[in-house]
Amino acid sequence: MDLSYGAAAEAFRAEVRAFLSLHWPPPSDMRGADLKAFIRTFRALATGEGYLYRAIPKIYGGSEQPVDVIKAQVIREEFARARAPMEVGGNGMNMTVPTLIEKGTEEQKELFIQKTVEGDYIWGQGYSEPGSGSDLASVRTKGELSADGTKWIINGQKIWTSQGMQSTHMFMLVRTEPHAPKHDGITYLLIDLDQPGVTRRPIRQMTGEKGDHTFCEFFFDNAETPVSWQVGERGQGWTVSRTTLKHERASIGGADGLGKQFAKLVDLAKEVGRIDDPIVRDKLAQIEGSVLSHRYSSFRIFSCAAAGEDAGPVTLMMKLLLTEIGHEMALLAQELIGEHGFLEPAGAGGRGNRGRRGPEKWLDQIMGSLGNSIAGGASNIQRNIIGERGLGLPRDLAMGGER
Amino acid sequence: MDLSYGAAAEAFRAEVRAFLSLHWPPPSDMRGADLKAFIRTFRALATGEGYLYRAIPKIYGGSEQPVDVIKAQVIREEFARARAPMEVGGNGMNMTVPTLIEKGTEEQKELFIQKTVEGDYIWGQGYSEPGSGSDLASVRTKGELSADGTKWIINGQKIWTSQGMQSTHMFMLVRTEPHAPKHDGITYLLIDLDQPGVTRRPIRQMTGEKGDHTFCEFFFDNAETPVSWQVGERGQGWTVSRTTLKHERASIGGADGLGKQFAKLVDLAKEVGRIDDPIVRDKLAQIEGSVLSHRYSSFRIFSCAAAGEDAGPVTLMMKLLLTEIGHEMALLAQELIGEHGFLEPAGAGGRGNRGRRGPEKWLDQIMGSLGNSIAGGASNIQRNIIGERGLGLPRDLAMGGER
Amino acid sequence: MHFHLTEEQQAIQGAVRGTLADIWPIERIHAFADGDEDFDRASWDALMALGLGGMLTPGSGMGLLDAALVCEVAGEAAAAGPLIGQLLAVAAVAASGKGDAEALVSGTQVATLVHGGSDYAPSARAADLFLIVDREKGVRLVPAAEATIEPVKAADRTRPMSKVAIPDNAGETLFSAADPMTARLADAALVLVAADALGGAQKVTDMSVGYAREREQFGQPIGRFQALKHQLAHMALDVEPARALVWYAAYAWDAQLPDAPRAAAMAKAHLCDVYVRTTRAAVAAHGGIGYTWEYGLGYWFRRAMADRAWLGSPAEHRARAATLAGW
Amino acid sequence: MHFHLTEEQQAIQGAVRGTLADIWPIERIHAFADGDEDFDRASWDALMALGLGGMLTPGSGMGLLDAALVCEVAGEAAAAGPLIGQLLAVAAVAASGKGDAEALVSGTQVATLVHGGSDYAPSARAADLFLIVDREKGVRLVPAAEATIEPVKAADRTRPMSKVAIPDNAGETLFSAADPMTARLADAALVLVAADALGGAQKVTDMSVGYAREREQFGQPIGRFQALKHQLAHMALDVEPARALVWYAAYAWDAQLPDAPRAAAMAKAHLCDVYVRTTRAAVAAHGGIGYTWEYGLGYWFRRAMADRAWLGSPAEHRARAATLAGW
Repeated sequence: MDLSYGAAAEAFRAEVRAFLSLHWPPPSDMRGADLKAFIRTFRALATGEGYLYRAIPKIYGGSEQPVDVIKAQVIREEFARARAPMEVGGNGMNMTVPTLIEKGTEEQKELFIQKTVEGDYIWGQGYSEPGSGSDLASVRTKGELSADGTKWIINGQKIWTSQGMQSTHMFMLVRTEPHAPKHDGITYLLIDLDQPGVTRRPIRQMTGEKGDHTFCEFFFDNAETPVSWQVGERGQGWTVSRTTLKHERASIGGADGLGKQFAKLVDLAKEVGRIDDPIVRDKLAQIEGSVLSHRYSSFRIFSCAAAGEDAGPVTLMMKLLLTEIGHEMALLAQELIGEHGFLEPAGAGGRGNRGRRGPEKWLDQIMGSLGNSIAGGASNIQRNIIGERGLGLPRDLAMGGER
Repeated sequence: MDLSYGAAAEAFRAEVRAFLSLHWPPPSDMRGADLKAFIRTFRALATGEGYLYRAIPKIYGGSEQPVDVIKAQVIREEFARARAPMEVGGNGMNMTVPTLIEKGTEEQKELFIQKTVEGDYIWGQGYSEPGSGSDLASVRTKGELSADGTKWIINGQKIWTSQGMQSTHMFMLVRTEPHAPKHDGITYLLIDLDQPGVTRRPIRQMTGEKGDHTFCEFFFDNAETPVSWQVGERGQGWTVSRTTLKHERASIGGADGLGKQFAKLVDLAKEVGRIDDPIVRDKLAQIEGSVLSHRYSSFRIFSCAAAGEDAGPVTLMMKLLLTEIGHEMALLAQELIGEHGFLEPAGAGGRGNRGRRGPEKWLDQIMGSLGNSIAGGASNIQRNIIGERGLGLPRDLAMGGER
Repeated sequence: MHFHLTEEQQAIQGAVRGTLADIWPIERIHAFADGDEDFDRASWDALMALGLGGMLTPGSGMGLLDAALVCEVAGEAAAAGPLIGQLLAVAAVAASGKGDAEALVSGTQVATLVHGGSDYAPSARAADLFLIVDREKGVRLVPAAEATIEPVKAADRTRPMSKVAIPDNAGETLFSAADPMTARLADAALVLVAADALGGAQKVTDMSVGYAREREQFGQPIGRFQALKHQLAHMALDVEPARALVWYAAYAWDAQLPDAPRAAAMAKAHLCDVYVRTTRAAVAAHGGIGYTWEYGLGYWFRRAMADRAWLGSPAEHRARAATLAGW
Repeated sequence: MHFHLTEEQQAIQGAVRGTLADIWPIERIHAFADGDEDFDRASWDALMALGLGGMLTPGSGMGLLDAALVCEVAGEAAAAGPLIGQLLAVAAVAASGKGDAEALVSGTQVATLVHGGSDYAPSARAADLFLIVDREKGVRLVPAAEATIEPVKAADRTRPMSKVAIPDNAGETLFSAADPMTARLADAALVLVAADALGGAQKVTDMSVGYAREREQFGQPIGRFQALKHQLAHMALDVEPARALVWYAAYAWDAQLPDAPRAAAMAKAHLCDVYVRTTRAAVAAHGGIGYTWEYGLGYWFRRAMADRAWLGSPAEHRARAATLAGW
């Protein structure tokens, strides 16, 4: 075992650093449109060097690099150290672009990929509907062809769209063949959200969050999109929606975030004067056993990915493990904050700078640890995946229709 | 609320005490057959007073008393205090007799009830089969009519029969209509175990127990029983087997046993010098929260029974709660015994006097806490019962056929 | 032997439940939660009109058990107002003979509880009186004028806390630290908070079960799926047997049994843990909708956190219970 | 960057696994468990013939990670014999230059580990040498003749312990308490026990999964039922990510990283808890058959209890880890 990345990676790291020292940061007094332009130029330069958009073909604005998880990791580390902007994130990069690369028409690729890569188009995900929960194939939002056959007319409702208030476009599943079997009657559409038939509403969460960055509900009332914006065959939307980004996905970033949060929990125990309490020490060390298991397993997954090997079922477990650790940390945090828990932390549930906050800031984590387990697929679905895909147990009868 | 039993009960208690002081204990030098005869006489006298076999009609040797859970409790308490023998226990009293009273023929009642009440007949339960687990209706042991139609010929295997080595008779489920729907092809039979076609074998458990009082496997190889020993209709055995004893079932005895065991756990913490450890104290108090919940809930159930009211879903929860507390106690005991856990306690898993044993004796509880959850219906079945009967959730699809 | 609720007790619970259903539906909670008040006069008056204020006066024929049953329903409804403080203030005033019992019984004077050593009290801005119950320093009744109140944004929106500073010698001493009544009042407070927690835990369990019975996925009510069914069974297993723990603690207090202080500590510790576990499980059982503000589960979630922290954490009371047991 | 097993390491595990499958099947375990011996010569010789004894000698090209991988497979198979003691004795003898390294490497001399402060050692009756590793007193190598051994009925039937009394000055000092090698050997022991626990936990998880896939109830493989499926998923979730914790602790020891002592403590504490939880869950997942002696799960259940108690409990090592972290 060897946790160093090796000489080649270190040479590459020097290159990246040299690039960054030349092109980042912007002048300290730069603001507004100038700063935006600077960042856009910086990203273009970094892409030119092969540091960003490595999975995206060059013709659509990517750098089209061979898979190299070590290089990718070095890039992440160095950009993070320099606080330089990485790729534009969000659903567009994670979902729309890979789907279009694999299943889109030439027209669609040209229309959308570069604009997404450059951050001009921001995509909302239109999968969940009120009442659908984990049963994503239970789509009820209707798509009907216009009389002239050139447009899809969309009616219905979508929910839990992250970045919904910012989104310019949506990729969505709509039911176009009401009489076909559940999974066969769905079509995958792209739609421009800036039209009269679309209404959006932020969802206020129990954390108190109701800001620009929260989840949204979307209402479609005879909204329209051209038939040419349909991805894949009509009725094959369920299969299209299963396309995911596999390129250089391995990263040891997730675990670092967990480690930092755990360190803050230790700090909290010190801050409230409980660090010498044997019960607190024992509980902290118990949690740390799981935190380190997660951390070292991310090393393992990363190492396998770098070697082109399959790390096995452990990859299916990382998300649920993270969720469970979050619960344990929440319960201990609650014990530690004591009566500070009476206070609503400033800007509860929101993002960005919320000023100085005391131990009550853990309220965000205490509630957020529940949100995690809901947002990315309920924990019971994760357990099914581990049991079925990881351990080879037979599928649930009631969910037999899912693929 | 009032935890005293009231004046009438105390008057009754005085009666019971007076009876006991007259008739119990036997002379201290009495042994063997004499002692056996003394106990038989004592039980007959106590039955004559209405203290024992209160649910059994007089014609079959019972005392046929009206339901009175307070009286029943006073009797239990006073007999326990005097260390006087109560009713003959076991499957015969708990299952055979109630079933016969409700569903048996006159001939069957006359043949079996009194003999069971007096302890001459000891009954094994013949429900479980290898591989049946919680699916008790998956009976494969075959019953076929003899050519002359007077006898059932039985072939197959039964397992997990408690007191199997002592049993004289068995009540059993056999499949008599192989082509009928699962629950409809079963017949309920009584059988004399003292015959060449029956072989029994004790099951050694992971506790190490392999003695006279353990569970047994039974093998039936053309074993026979008269058709007149069939209880209920042919093919209706599943329904017959659902008959259970409801009479004066409420008791606060179970909770007392748990309380005693918890007190021993506290003693263990003292014995090994860990009682001042804050982690141990916290864990003990956590467990005690559940122990007391169980104890006071048994008061509640008892109180409702005495008043003829339904205590509701809590009655369905007591067994699983007990199992879960057992697990928690096992885990703490394991922490406390430390290296004593290297030792096998004398007579591990067995019963009766095993001489002086150190902290390693907790090994019995540590393993036994698992046995509990298996023996009386797996914990998952208990969870189904709480969910379905207690909370009104819909039945599991796969178990839809069960009643 | 009687260890379950009488018809009268069930009737009282029914009356309180009915009143709160009318006056304190989820729409009212939403409005209150987004407002700036820490007290709701209409719901308070409606509760007081039921004659609940005087439950802990000697002549009422009722006792801590009855008070706990009412606090349980208040917890179920996530009712606003300093009910626990009011009930205890009446008990303290009636037992000491000082103060204006009548105004408190009727609810025209509002009293809130300040736990000794704590800087917080619910409905502090609306309170006329502060009842300080401090095991170390005794019981004092302090007029609002002598207290300094700093409003804060409270996490628990149904029973908002404020920061309170009260000089050591403010108001009037009702009981010295050595007076047994001081410890009894402190114990009673624990039982009443445990009852609030019980009511809340039962409520979110019922919400979860109801949702699982109605909501369909994969063509089935989700409550048919074994994993969720067992999660719900465990919530019920956590809550329902613990009910008797609250009953016993209240009964032991009323009957002045020797284990009453310990029973109060156990009930507070156990039920507050149950409440937190159960509200977390309820959110998980609901999925996305349970995480929305609009659905309302968050009110109980936040109240569970407040109940847990108020009057000392479970670990603190378990440590006390261990000492009281002589371990 | 390399943080997964090499082909060579997988091959070594495969060879040990194959050997133990041949020589140590469940029938042999049954016979050994019911016998009176605390050592099985045939399986010991077979393991030693693979050349495992010398893994911790400086020139072997292997290290604690490789030793841990072997101990993992031994734990999986519930192998008899004092493998951990032998490996550490070789390391101690090789590093100190005292004692007969060759006889230990070949396995003709058998060494067992005595944890400082403990009265027990596995295979003590068969041992030629006792390696005492005591953080307070240093490392000693004691010939069997100087030890008093009291056979006891051992709970763990696969690796039976005896009571051992050894005079303070018996044998030869290999390292003083102050010598860094003393702490390193104590840490290595923790990692190897953690590896044994990892192997056992994986084994009982595999047994449970295998059973759930084959066994039918209600006309379905029981592994289709969501409740059991999720229980099995949780067993796997407990075991599989913890594997990397053992790897890291062994790697940190080999690379002499500053956090090696702490990583060893964390691995011992965490894996022994996992092992106990997992064996309990395995019995529950099997139902009745898992509770029979014949099925054999009990061997791992009992070994889990022994691993947990040996060298100090999880709570003890968590307390050490907290201190080592400077909390």
